[in-house]
Amino acid sequence: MSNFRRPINRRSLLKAGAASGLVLATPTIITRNAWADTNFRNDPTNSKSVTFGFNVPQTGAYADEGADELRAYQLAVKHLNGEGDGGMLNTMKPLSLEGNGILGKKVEYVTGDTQTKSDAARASAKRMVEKDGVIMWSGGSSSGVAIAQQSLAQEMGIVFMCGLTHSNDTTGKDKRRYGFRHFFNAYMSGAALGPVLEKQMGKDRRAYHLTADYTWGWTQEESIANTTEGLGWETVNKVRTPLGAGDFSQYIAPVLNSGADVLILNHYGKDMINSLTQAVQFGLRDKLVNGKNFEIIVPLYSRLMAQGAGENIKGIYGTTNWNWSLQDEGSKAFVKSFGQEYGFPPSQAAHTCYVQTLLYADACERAGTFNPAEVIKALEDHQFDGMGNGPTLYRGADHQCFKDVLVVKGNENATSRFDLLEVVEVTPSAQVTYDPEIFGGELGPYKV
Amino acid sequence: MEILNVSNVNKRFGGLKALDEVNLSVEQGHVHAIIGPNGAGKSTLLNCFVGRLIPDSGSVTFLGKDLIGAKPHEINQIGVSRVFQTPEIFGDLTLLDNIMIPTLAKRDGAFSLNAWARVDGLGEIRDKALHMLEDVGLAEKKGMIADSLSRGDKRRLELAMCLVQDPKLLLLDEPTAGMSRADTNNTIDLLKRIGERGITKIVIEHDMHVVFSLASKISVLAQGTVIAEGKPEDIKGDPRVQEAYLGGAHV
Amino acid sequence: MDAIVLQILNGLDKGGAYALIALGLTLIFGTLGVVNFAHGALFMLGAFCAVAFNHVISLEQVVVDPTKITAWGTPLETRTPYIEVWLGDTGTTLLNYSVPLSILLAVPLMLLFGYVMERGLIRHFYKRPHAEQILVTFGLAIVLQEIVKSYFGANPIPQAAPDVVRGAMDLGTLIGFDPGTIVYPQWRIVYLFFSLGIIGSVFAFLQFTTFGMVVRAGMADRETVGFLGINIERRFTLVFAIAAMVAGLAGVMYTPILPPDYHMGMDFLVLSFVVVVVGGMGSLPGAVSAGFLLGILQSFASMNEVKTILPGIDQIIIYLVAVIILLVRPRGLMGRKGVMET
Amino acid sequence: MLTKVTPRSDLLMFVLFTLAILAMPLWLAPIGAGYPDLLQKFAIFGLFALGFNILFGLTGYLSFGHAVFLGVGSYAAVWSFKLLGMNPLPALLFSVVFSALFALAIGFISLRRSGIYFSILTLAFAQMSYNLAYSVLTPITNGETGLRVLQSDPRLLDGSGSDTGPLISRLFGIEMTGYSGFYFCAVLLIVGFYISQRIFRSPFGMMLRAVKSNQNRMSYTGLNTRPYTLAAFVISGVFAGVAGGLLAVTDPLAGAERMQWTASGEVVLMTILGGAGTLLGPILGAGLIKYFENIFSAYNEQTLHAIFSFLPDVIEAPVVSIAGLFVGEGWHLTLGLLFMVVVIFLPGGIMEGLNRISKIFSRSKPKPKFTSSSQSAAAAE
Repeated sequence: MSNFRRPINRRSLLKAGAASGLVLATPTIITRNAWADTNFRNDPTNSKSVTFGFNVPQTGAYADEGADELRAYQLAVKHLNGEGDGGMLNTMKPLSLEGNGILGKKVEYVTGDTQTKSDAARASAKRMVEKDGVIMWSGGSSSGVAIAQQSLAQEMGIVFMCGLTHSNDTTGKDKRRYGFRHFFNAYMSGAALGPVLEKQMGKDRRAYHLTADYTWGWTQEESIANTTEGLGWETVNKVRTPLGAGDFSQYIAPVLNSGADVLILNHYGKDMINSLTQAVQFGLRDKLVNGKNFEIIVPLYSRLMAQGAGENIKGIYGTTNWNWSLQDEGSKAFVKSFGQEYGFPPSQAAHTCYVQTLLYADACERAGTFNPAEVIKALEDHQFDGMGNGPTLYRGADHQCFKDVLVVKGNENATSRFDLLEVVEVTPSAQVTYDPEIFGGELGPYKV
Repeated sequence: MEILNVSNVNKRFGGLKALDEVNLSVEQGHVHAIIGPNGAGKSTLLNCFVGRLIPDSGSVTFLGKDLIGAKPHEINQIGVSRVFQTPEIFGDLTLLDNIMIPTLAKRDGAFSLNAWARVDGLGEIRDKALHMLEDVGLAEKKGMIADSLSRGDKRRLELAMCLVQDPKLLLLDEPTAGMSRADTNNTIDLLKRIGERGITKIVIEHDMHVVFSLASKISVLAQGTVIAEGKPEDIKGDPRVQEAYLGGAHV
Repeated sequence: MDAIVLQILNGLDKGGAYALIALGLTLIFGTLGVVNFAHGALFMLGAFCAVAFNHVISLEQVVVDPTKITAWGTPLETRTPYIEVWLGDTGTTLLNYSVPLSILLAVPLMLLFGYVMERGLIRHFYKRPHAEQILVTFGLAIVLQEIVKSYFGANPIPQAAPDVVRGAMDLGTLIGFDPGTIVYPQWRIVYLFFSLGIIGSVFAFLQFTTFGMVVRAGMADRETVGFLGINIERRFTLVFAIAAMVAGLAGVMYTPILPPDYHMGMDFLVLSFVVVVVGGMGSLPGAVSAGFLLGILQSFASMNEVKTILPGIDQIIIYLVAVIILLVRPRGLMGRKGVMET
Repeated sequence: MLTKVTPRSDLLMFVLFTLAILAMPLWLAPIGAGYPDLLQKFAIFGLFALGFNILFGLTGYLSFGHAVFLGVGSYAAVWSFKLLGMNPLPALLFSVVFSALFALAIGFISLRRSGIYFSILTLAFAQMSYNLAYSVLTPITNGETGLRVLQSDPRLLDGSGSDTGPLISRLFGIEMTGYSGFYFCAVLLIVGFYISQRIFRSPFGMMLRAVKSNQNRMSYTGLNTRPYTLAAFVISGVFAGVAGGLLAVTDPLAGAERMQWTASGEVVLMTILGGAGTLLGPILGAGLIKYFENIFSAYNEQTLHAIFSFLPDVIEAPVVSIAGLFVGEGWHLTLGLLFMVVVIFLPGGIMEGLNRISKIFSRSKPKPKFTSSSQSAAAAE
């Protein structure tokens, strides 16, 4: 380890002015020794509190999703510090947290803007680590950004708890020891969708893919095509579309006469809202092909996407990590707690971020230390329940959570403006579990 | 000795014949004036000398070198400078810079990646430029931004920019247009002084006072052709010239 | 064959949209000589006129039922738009026609906004370098979109077309193709005719009115017109307001195709600049033909047959065409010499 | 900068600049910007803007696709890491070579046109590069995820596999992260500043100003404008390439988004905000924008409450909610307002503001208009 890495222990901008003199005056010899084996970056041992970093998109297309994530994080911090009604702390099993912070230290937090850009997200994360002294950071709304932050986490020796990221690569070929994902992935979407599609649409179908032309799109296209081809469906075509194309009509028009009777949209966010809206306008849903109703599938759904696409999502199938209408104790507790704080139910992005924060805190409590090497070990292969997804395993081999996956469809009789998705089936985690070897990748060392 | 030869130059703009079989021969050391009514093709002809326009046919040679198809900077580098009807100067630069640039262009050629020297270390170039500014009476304004000069001063500046290069041939497009009588006379004096350096000049001019004080030879252009050519006193009396001008000028 | 007809149709449709968005921009270039980086924001404001109109007419009467509680712990609310409460079926119809009706709001609002923007800001930048025009209009664009974001959020807000034109129609049967082969969304056809109509009106306005003649003369030579004792300034203000209105209308009518969000202006900004420049700065016919040209080429480049030969061509076609045209024709398709060349 | 420019005053300026840059960790700490990553960004984007200014500030050619060289520099550096090892020197050499080649090719074509046509040509090249890098060029660029160094890469000079530690660039054993990374960038920024200063004061720089001023006169003066503009374009492209290389050196990752038009626009804004055509302005502009991006975006309700906690509750709540519009998720709004305010009231950017302030303090000095050297006029702009 080099002598040039010095942990910087300043917690907040406000104190920075007063503290800066002190930090610069810290004799190098002490910090050098402090970086021994049992110690780690941003060690909060001598501090009364610990700081988390919440790095979410505050500008750009995913700003609303980021805002919802931030609400969830603030709620999680409240609950950890014993304020509010406790939310999922009441339902989490096993539970080591006591509602007095973590290991007796109060939880504080700093925020940052990822802009949904890798460079900006890493810059913001580095600020949290270098300036604000965070012990863990979390958040995000895109796989590319999550992967970029995850590798930074490994370099920095600070744990990163991914927010919303759905690419297989996050816990596949780009997995990292210091990165953890609670959210599900494209493979699991495919595996969960398979049986439902078979039941609803039969075995003799011809599918046409429109895929966002970047890594997440490709992994989802591959996973879904594997599933549908396994059912006996024929893949008519896979067409790549530019990211942020806005108008997808030139890609949708050829679908009409391609002989396909299913359109699969491997798009996310604004791209999905636009392509779905436009596909419906082309009359695809009213079409009869080969004597069957034409169907559109959106493998990854989110509530914000459903809101953006409006009427057009009615009856369209997809998967989601979690939905507020679930009736288990954990979900009910979380929805109630979130709704009372903010006046509306949480999104799946909010849920995964909330859960990630609690899981990290719980792991520290169980490990009895903030030392990331120990916390990581406590998270790996940890089994828990009561967090809204049923019994869940945080698999040690790839840092992916395995839990039930929800197959949903756009609600045709919504009772409120949040009641957009109807849960069609809860696919048990056993059906979506896979061998970690299939995606390769290398986690890397515990100590960096 | 002939310095510039123009033979059978034609130029059309759409249906309009701007230059029609123009022939011209300019002798070394002479001041050759080109006069003619508006739209006679004087400026078009000048543009054909400096690479701004390419004639449809005919040839233009300068000291035996073909000028047709050559780029403006190449033509300047072999010794042809031009003063424009509306002064073309470096408006946002200082007067001194305006003169130093052509001086450097003369010394270093069309391109030189001279990024390491300091302008304020170029003593010789600077002295030459300052000297030139004195010559045209602008020395005390050397630090001013060129755009803030009066129109007459701008013309003098442009003239200085051409003179500092010691061109072999100087093209002057109405050098005194818009000047007061006093300024005009100053400019005539200045141009006469240059004459002493042996610079050949082609002058386009409306002001016959200027023409007859300077020119040693005059060509009269009308509707794209040379209708008369000769010494000033011959031209004065030429009936074709008077007809071309229709008494519009005080010939 | 039907695939090609479909792509030509699609190209025309895209081209109409591009031309309409670029029209106002080139009008501002040509008359005022201003590089308006806020043009995308004007397009976005137009779209949000539709959103705002929809919000207003669908204001809801909220009936709270305290005996029932939602899953998130708040009392159950039943919401009905006031307009339906008051007007019954007529109200429902009005809601259904919200997008076309919002033109009534967008026209005065965008004219007013354009007027204020020109008088308050743009006017002071006529003589300033283009770089400064870019900076100030870009700053304005950011401010506008952030204001919209802070009120409407960042997520796209869907706007439905009226029911009668919501679906697709079979155009193929009209021109002798098999039924079901040339099917195209009705709203897109409406949009194509709408953009042709607006483009035509702007042309007619400039061609056949005295006002238009003065503006065209001003485009050609501003100083001379000034000498004639005509107050060109005031006319230019109106030109800017009209350009803002055209951008706004393009935005209003585009909402059913692309659910509007605060950032949509930036997404169209680069594209509209490319269209204007390819057409030639300040040339209205140039901008329109460039719009259609780029639209059609983009549609064709997106065909699978083309993409298999040239992978990724659909991603760069617009820019590639722009480069080629600018190299072959220095001032774009119909640009005039000396405009925006320094 | 109102006084006469002499070799001596330039030396003084250079020494002061060097001291200010090297001492940045000290004097930026009180405003919360004294941490390594932001310091690195200041230096890197300062260099980027400095180079952009050589093209735009001097020749007036407004490139709207300059970020492509930033991206190419980053990709070249990461490929050098992958193939040759983690030493930053060959990486920067790669960045220089590739950005120069790209700049030569793009400049050669784009400089055939001027004004907005030039801007659109550069924009088109950058957008094509960005779109392709994001999608079909993924084998070279690793697409959306970004190009990174992997343990399995050959790294010929390091010896593959021998090093299992984190893949961080090292120069003579010194890690190019943290403060040492900042000082590495700072040294290059200072070198870049020196080069830029020389160019500004040189005959070459004077010719570039002549290009901006009047190209017609230039060619009738016997000067060929094309090689001048091309040389300026390549020099400024190489500055951008080195900046991109430094991004990779301090953080071995290269993503396509660095080439997006917004990134190109950012450097334009930095330069104009600071003061185009001035030596220091672009660096100030770059610093200001990066400061906003990293610090203003980090304020949240919690920190605002802490700041305004001295106010009585009745006042505090509205103050916090109003302030909240301009920071955190609203930091773009502040940036937009800043652009407008600066350009409306200070057309010459921040440098003009500073000049006006210094004028107030030095009223007694002679009028600046009659400076005896050409450079002072431009430098005082």
